Amino acid sequence: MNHLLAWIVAAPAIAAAVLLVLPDSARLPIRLVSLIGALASFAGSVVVAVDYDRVAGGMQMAEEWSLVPSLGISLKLAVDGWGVPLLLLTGVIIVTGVLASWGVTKRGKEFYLLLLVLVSGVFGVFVSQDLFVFFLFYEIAVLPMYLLIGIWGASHEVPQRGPFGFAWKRFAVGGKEYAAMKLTLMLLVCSAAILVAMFLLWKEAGGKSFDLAHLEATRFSLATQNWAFPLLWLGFGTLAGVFPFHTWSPDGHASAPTAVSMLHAGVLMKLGAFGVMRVGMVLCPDAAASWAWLVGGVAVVNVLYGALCAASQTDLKYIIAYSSVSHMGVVMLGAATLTTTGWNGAVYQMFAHGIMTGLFFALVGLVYERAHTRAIAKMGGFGHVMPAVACFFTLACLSSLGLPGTAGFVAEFLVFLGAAEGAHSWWAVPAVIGAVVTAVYVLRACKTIFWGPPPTGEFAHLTDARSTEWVAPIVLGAALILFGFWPRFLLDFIDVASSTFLARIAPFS
Amino acid sequence: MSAWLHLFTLELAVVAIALLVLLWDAFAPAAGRAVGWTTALLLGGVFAASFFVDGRGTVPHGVFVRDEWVVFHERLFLAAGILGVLGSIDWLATRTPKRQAEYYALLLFSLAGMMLLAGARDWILLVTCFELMSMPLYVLCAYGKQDGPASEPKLAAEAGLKLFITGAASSGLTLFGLALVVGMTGTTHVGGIGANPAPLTIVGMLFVLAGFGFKVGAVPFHMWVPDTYQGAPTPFVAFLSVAPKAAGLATLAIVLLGGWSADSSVWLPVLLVLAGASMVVGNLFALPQTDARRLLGFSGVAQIGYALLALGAMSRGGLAMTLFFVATYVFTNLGVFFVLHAAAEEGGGHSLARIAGLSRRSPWLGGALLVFLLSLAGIPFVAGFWAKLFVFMEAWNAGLVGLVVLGVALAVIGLYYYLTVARSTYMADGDRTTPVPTGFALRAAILVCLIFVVGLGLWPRPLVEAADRAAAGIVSGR
Amino acid sequence: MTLTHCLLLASFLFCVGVYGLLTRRQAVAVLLSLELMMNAANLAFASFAHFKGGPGQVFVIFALAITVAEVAIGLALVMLLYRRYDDTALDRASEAKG
Amino acid sequence: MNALFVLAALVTAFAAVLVVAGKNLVRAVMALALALLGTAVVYALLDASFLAGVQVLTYVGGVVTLMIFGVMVTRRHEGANAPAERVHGFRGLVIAAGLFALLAWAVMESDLDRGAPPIFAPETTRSLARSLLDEHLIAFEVVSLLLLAAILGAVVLARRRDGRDAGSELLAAATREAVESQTQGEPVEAAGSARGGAAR
Repeated sequence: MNHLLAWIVAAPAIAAAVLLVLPDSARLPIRLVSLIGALASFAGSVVVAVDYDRVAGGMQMAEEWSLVPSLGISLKLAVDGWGVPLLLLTGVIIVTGVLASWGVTKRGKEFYLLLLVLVSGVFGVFVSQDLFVFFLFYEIAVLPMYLLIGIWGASHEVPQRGPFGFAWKRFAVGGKEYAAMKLTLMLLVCSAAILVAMFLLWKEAGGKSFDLAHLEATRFSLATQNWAFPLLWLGFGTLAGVFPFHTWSPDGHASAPTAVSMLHAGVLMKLGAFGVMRVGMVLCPDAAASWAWLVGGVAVVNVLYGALCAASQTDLKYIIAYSSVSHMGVVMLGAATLTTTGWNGAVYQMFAHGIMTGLFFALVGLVYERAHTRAIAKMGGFGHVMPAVACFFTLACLSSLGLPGTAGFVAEFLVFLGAAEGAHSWWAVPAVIGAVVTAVYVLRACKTIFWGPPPTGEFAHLTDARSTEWVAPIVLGAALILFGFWPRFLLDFIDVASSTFLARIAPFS
Repeated sequence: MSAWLHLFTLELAVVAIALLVLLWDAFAPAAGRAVGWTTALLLGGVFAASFFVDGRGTVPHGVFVRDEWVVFHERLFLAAGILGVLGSIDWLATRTPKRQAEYYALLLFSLAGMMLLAGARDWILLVTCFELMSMPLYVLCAYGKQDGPASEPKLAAEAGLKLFITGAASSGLTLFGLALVVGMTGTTHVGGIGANPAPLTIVGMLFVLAGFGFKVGAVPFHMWVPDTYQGAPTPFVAFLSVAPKAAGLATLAIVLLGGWSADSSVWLPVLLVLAGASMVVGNLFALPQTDARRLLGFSGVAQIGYALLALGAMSRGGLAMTLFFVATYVFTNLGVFFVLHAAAEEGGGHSLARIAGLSRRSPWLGGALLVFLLSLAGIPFVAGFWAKLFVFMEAWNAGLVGLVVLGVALAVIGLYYYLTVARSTYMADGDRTTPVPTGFALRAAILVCLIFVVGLGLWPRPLVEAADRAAAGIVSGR
Repeated sequence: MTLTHCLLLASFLFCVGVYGLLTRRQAVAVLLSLELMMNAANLAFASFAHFKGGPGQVFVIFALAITVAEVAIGLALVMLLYRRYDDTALDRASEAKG
Repeated sequence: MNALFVLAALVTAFAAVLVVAGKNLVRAVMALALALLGTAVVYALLDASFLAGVQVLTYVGGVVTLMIFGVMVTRRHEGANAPAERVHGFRGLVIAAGLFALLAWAVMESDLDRGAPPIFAPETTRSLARSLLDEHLIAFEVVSLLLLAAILGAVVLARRRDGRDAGSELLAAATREAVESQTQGEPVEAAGSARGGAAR
């Protein structure tokens, strides 16, 4: 099939364009069109996964259109071993996300429109082989968040306390508009940093082309690399929640509506890590090696600090959001090891965490819609009234703490192994401690909410999942177990790409 | 007839339309929208004709040159003029139904001045064209004087006087500076400055530049901008905020890169300081504004800073990207002001609260405003992104790394206040829920702007190439 | 009488005009200051034309025409403002914030 | 000739200072007229007799008259003794003085008076006319458009919505005031000067 990748990227955008002409009142058609767009992309991703030649590896299914010849910008799409699992992840998350937000009634048309545009951007990032187009798609993936959170988000309901409580109130910290503005500004400041780094590289590579292959073939001077890599690391890394620039993420995730949280924590944060690895580390191998101590050190802080923050939260969404910060730390740690095992683990963790966090946010959204609260203290014994939800939540928790048999285990195991193999083997120790802390807080949250005496009063009549709400838990839960027991399937893709990219770095590390 | 009259076909046509409109009104006063639509359509005809009239050449004594540079600017100004007329039709027809023809005639005179300005290579012609462009603007600024809600006519008269005083003062500066320059060089030809390091020439040229600086609204000559934007009638501000600035930048380019490039070590630092100061002041002062028009006034100051930055690159590419930047700015800013005008028309006032909930009331208007704001902020897939990008790249290539970094940082600050406007549009709830009433002409104008902004965002190549051809007329080589 | 003297006189006139422009707050007085500036420019043109030759005088003719047009518009605006405010002091004409 | 120049220059400079320093607007306009006349004398000394003539006719005859008209129209309440309000006096002085210092420095530095007099071809009234209608023909035409635009603009601004023009409005206002002051048994001028004095 020709132009398969282009169709995957375009399908959600086309669906969005169709939405544009539909009337606001046509609720069902709007949802169906969105679902069709999402399903088309997902189906395309599956076809890509099947067609991709895992033995040959490298870039496949390439296609190219020249966009701005004078600068050497062209729309060049191709998929590599890293791209395949991430395409699959995005496809799964958007399909389940659309179904999970089936009940959005407020300005439904605009909601789905922005959601689809965002997903188009995400697909685009994973298949772009031109740095500039990569950046463009990255921006599309980031920008609609502003409106999605600002309009459909929910404000923080747990009152601000502590010594700075008054200041937080003054600036409406925790409000959805605050969260939206903070997220957008932080991410766009970082985009500016990325842009600067891009031009540094472009200029030194001759100023003729943004083609990643062309840039990879250039061995940049150490000075350029040492400027470009930190810019790229912080630029992309902020989206991946790198400490201390992670602060947008809990606010943003907690404020966002269900599907947006799923997409954002599940897929968008991966864009950041993907960017650091695919652009930062691959294009600046020397700098990546010499900065690895910092990247890895910060990643360790991420893991521990995120876990501790999550442990101290009282708002269910904030717990999940901070756990994302912690888990993205694992991804960055894997990246910083600069070993094949570590990189495989990092990409696998991207996939596993995406699925898991998507499941988490879908379930939290489901609970919130019924109980209208996210404060853990108020909940208890929900397992009696919504057993299925409780089971799936427990499954997600188990994957989160890395129980063998879940996808989370494979990923974390590979990362820790990679860390032990790599230059700074002590990283593995605090990372494992972080995993233990994770176990503590997820299990505690799970126990408080779902297990214990049956709920009384207003919560006594909560119901289990219904109709479309079943899809997200079942699909995502199944994926967690499937890829926990059968990691080969994805690792085959990932490994071939990791080895290729690492071949650029290896001689220098 | 002389052999060079055909070079002025388009300008003569514009003047002819102006006179036609005036005569029509004098002999058969027509209320309603007929005059406006006729003007717009005739201007559209002139615009179309610009693609077929193939006059290139030089007038004897070299006072006027019609080349790609002029053609590019003629089309740009004509487009701005058509949109300016379209945007005013509904407003004029409801506010001053009996006094419409003068508005269009004055607008067209100003337009003719701009079109001639682009080709002027002689100080005398340059100055007279500049005045022909500016003079009607002072009047139009105060045009809404007797109508509208309570506070508006006062503001309009005040805006007109402020614009006039700054404009006249800058003319005085320019003229005095020119006296020194022309006296020292002995020629009125712009290219005659050459390398002339006498202090008096340099002081004179700095005076001239300061005079033009007033017109484009660069810091420190920007103080009239927010007041005038706030006070003058909005459909006119749309025109005022783009066309004269484009003309002023064109003049700066002719003078600096065309005439005085030999002594660039003198003016380049000045230009760069102005560019940096404009970016800083414009972006920072826009932050606390609560009136949408004042906010856009400061944003305009900031945008001029970016354009001057590209001019400071002193290369053909830099000049081309200045043109690209200005062209996208023309369509974007026209669009923003038209939407604001539509949103505020029914009740007057342009505070940000006025546009609260606009996207609920009129989704298309809200969406258009969002697109224009994103373009001003320089977000991918709308025209403004490429504009900012190209400007920064050319400046970077010219070694102005510090200013580029400053500009990028400020662009992010700019994003904040553009998003504030977007927030009012999308997230705040207004006190009204009915769709905003907009006339057909205004909607058409907004649509055209929208098409350009989005179209150029997706496919910038044609404009890049046209701008590059145009720039080749001023700066040769790469 | 040398060119230097003439130019110093013109510069002086110009700066006096600038001073008036910056400090006077009556619209008519500002117009008067503007006239002084224009006149200074014309004097400089004419001085150069006399001592060095060149196209100074023809420029003065155009400058005069421009000045006259500006005065006409300026006075019309002043009258308009006066009708609005019953006063021509610029400070009082300050509805605009900032 | 030198003595005449010095005299004319001194008168012009002094008159210019009066224009911006005086409190009385009418006197300021008169001072401007004097400054313009002094400039006309300098023009005559500079062999620019045509310019001198034009200066007297358009400037002193036209512009100054227009100015006085403007003063009268806008100042009818306070008569001739309008207080000249002033702001930022010191700042303005510093800027103007700085500007003058810059210009004077540049003039002195440029070493203008050396070398043969007319370096470039001198202008006569004949050559002036020729260049006006030959080299600068386009600018000449543009100026005609400019004046048309200025007239049109002035009319647009001065006209009221109900069709009355500024003149009739002025007349009506003056009549009203005259009637008012007469009913109070007090001449117009006295009232004006009294109010002006109070404002001072």
